[in-house]
Amino acid sequence: MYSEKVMDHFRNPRNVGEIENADGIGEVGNPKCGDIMKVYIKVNDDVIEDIKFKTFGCASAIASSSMATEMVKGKKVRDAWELTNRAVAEALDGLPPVKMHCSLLAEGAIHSAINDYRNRNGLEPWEEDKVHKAVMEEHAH
Amino acid sequence: MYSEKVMDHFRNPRNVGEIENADGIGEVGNPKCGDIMKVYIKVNDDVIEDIKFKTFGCASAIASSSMATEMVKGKKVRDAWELTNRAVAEALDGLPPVKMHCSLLAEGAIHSAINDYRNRNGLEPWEEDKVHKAVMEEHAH
Amino acid sequence: MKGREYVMTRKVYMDNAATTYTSPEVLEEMLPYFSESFGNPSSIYSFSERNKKALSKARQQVANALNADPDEIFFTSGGTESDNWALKGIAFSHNGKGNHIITTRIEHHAILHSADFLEKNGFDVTYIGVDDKGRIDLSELERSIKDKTILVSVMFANNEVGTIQPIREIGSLCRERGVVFHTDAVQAMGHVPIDVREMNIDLLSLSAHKFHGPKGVGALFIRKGLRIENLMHGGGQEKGRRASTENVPGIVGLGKALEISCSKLPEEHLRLSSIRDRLINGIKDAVPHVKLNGADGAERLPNNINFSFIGVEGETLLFDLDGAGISASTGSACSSGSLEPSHVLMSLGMDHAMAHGSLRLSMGESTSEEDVDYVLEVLPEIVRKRREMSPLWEDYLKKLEEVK
Amino acid sequence: MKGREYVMTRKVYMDNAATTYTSPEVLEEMLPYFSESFGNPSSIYSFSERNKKALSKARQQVANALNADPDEIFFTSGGTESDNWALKGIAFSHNGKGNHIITTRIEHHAILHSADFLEKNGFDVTYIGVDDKGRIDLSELERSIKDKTILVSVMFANNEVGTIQPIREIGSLCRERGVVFHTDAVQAMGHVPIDVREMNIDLLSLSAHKFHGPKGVGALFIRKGLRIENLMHGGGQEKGRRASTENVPGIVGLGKALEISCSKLPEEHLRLSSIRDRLINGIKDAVPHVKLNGADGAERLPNNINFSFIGVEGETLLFDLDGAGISASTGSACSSGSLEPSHVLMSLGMDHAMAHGSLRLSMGESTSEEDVDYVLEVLPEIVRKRREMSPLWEDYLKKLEEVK
Ligand SMILES: Cc1ncc(COP(=O)(O)O)c(C=O)c1O
Ligand SMILES: Cc1ncc(COP(=O)(O)O)c(C=O)c1O
Repeated sequence: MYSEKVMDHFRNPRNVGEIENADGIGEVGNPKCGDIMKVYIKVNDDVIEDIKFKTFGCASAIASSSMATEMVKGKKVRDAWELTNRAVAEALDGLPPVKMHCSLLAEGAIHSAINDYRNRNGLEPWEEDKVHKAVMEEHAH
Repeated sequence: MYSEKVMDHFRNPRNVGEIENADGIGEVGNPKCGDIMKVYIKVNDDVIEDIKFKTFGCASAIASSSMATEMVKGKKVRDAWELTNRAVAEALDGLPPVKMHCSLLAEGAIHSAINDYRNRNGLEPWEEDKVHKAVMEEHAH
Repeated sequence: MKGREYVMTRKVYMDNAATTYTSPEVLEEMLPYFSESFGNPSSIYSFSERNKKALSKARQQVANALNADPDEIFFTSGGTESDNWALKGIAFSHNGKGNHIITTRIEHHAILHSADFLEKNGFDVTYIGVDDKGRIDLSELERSIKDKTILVSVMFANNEVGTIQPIREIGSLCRERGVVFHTDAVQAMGHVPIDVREMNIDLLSLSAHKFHGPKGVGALFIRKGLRIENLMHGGGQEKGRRASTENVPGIVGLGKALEISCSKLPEEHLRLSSIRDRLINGIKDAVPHVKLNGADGAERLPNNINFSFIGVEGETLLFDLDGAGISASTGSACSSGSLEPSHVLMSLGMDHAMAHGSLRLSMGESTSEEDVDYVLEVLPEIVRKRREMSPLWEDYLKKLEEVK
Repeated sequence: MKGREYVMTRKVYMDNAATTYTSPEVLEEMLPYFSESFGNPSSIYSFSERNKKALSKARQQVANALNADPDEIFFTSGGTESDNWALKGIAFSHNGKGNHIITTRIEHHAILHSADFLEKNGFDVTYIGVDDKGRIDLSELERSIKDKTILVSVMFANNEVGTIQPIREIGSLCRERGVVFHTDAVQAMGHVPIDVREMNIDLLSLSAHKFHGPKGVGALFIRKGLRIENLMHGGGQEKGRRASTENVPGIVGLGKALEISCSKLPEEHLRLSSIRDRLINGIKDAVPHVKLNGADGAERLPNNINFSFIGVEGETLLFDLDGAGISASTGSACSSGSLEPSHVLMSLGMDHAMAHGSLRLSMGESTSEEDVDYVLEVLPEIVRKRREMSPLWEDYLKKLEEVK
């Protein structure tokens, strides 16, 4: 059902936890669809210096959170924003079609944390593209 | 499916054949229902001295013909008339429900031969009872 | 009667069209899935991994046999379920478009009685007739297609007389007219080459126990994109189209058996056709006044023989043959014990007496030349003896005399 | 995560409600009917004699288990087919009397999706609710029966939470009101005593693979004299009520497995109930903030456990348990992989998060005390670790703090 990579990130998730005094916090999903993702970021010099997450959800939701946080850690904020769910799924060697929304959730949680950070710093939040928006509305917290 | 007795009378049918110059000949059934029975009798002193049959039909039709002819051979004509299909079926240790009509056919063929004999001798033919009549009409030749 | 002297001297199974043994090789393949790898293939734990793979493999094996895609193969409980699903599934999903269904008079009861059910529930069914060899008339089929026609169902090969229909032609006709085409290939599968793409087949039924797979498992091929209502409603198995916990050993057996049959098909087709023709000619030579029912040569299943013996009733023959160790059948097995003569033989234009006097001998991979010799040794004598005591035969001979 | 350290140390199968292994004793009984005694039981030749006897014996075994008559037992391809047959068969044969059917919200999808199909085709369905333990309200059922009601279908025991319904009471109510009563006993059969006479059951579904018989075979009990339309139309098998060549090995296996289960029932009921309660109490003791779903004691199947673990999602638990060699399930197996939480748990009044966090452990004849020990060793740690990374758990703890 799942790739080795998914199972690895599910069994040994990277970046689990919270960041005290985070610069941005994002949370997406809701209990109804069975997935909730919370992401904390520490930003320094426009770079995501640290990132942590907590996730309630299925194996692919946890693996996607783990992989997505790994992929944006150390990246510039804008580059982190550009991370697509497709890239996350690919890095995990694929996800079953019914589980693709998990990777979108991970993308969404990171976006949400980034916009929280931008808000706190008096910056205009960035806009989600349409596809993403539609899915996120469905999973609105 | 069939009793040993049925299979014995089917495999080794008694009284098969024709009687030349028979005193009575009866035939019942039709090809549509898949059973035809023809009975020849030789009557002497109001006794059925000899009886032969030919049957086209399933195993139980052949066994019923064989058993019924055995049972009336040597009997008075009136006693032969009284032979019921039930008695034939019982003598065969039973017949499957869907095959009960075969024993009725045997009874009918004998009746038909007896009435032919009575006709030839200027006697009033005997009347069939109602049940028998109904079945025979269905299988009318 | 002399029938008895043959008792138990030899066992010859000539009823492969009714059912076949599960070949030991196939059973071997099935065994691990009963008590060891028994997990529910819909589960996510690793214990079910092997079962999931086994299902995929079987699906691929069936797809290969039909030139289909594995996604187009759905496992069922047998030919009957596949037939019921095809008819009712199309009826209840296409009733927006129309309510007219076309089939033939010589279909298996799984089709005919499903059609009866649909007729009782608002559908209209046209039954195409056949000629004296059992072949449908393509132009009658063509004329029968109306705007409201949603389905044409014509069997690939007949189970009683073995006649093979012009499936490719029917397929193109249906494609042209935009009508869904189903074929009941229960008898044909494993005996003649089938290609659902080339033949434009939309739905195809098959049953494992007809080609040395286990009983109680079959499949329905459903062309990709075709809308069809479920027959078995329930869980999400078979991509949500056929509910019920998968019969893993059965499905594994079906796949394996079909793979083996198809690999042997060309040589078995030759071998069986030649055995068949030897037996046909042998019977014709040894028994006067017989009629071969069905078509000849390539238009006939290589393993089917069906004769009518004037003056002799079918069940009688079966019992006498059984006494001699030969298993055969008359008409379709399921109608044995009924008073009705075979609807197939009647549709071929046969009279009642002849229809009641039919015998089907169906061969298979285990049928040998010696089996044929044995049937030829036993059968003529049985027919002779039974004719001797038949009033119909007597009448027939008299009529022959009169003609002379 | 530490889950990995348990990998392969032990294999514990706790998904007997999904499917069970075919017991070797049962398989042994089936084997002769694949390749040796393979004849069509509807044939008249002596070669099929043994098969006919085998079918009769199996029918008698099932009849014995239910206190029914062998004439009232009809073999099918599984629980799903039996359920589909009961619902659709009564619907399409009693539509002269009425079009109203009553069932419950917590039925298996085989019932619910058959009911959907009937709703699309002119029938009216009422779904009775259940309380927080999964028990239906008899007075709600009583109030729902109308003049047009033709069928009440209430499952004997639920597949997810194990709640046993008051079948005897439902039976008398239906009898009083002249409504046909069907029960899906797929989960109950072999685990609790069933008597169709005493309980006034008109139709009952069962499936062999739930009590150590083979997959792909089941049965429907149909009370003598009850009119019901066929689901599988075709040949004359099963006294003309269920067409298709009989799955002889499967049916033999079903009969044998049921006979064995019933003979062991009293002692296994005691043994499993005690194991179940030890495991339930063990989990409650070792894991804080859990909720047992379903009823207690005699109102619960002896082999079913269903817990919700606040803050932990079900699939996560399954994978972690799988990593430790334990096979379990969450909700019904067929809905795994879907986004929908179990309709059963939602009907019990549970919120979404809790419904998503359920775990079913279902035991069977092979479950030992050591298996329970092992689960108790592994599960609490898994829950602890997953809660540590759950935002829902974090919220839950915060709310607990606030309350204090
Ligand atoms: C209550 C209930 N009904 C019906 C079924 C369907 O049985 P099967 O999968 O054998 O068709 C199941 C099991 O899956 C069940 O638990
Ligand atoms: C042409 C045809 N269709 C359908 C069937 C039904 O198959 P099954 O008995 O496996 O359900 C059969 C065989 O009995 C058949 O010969």
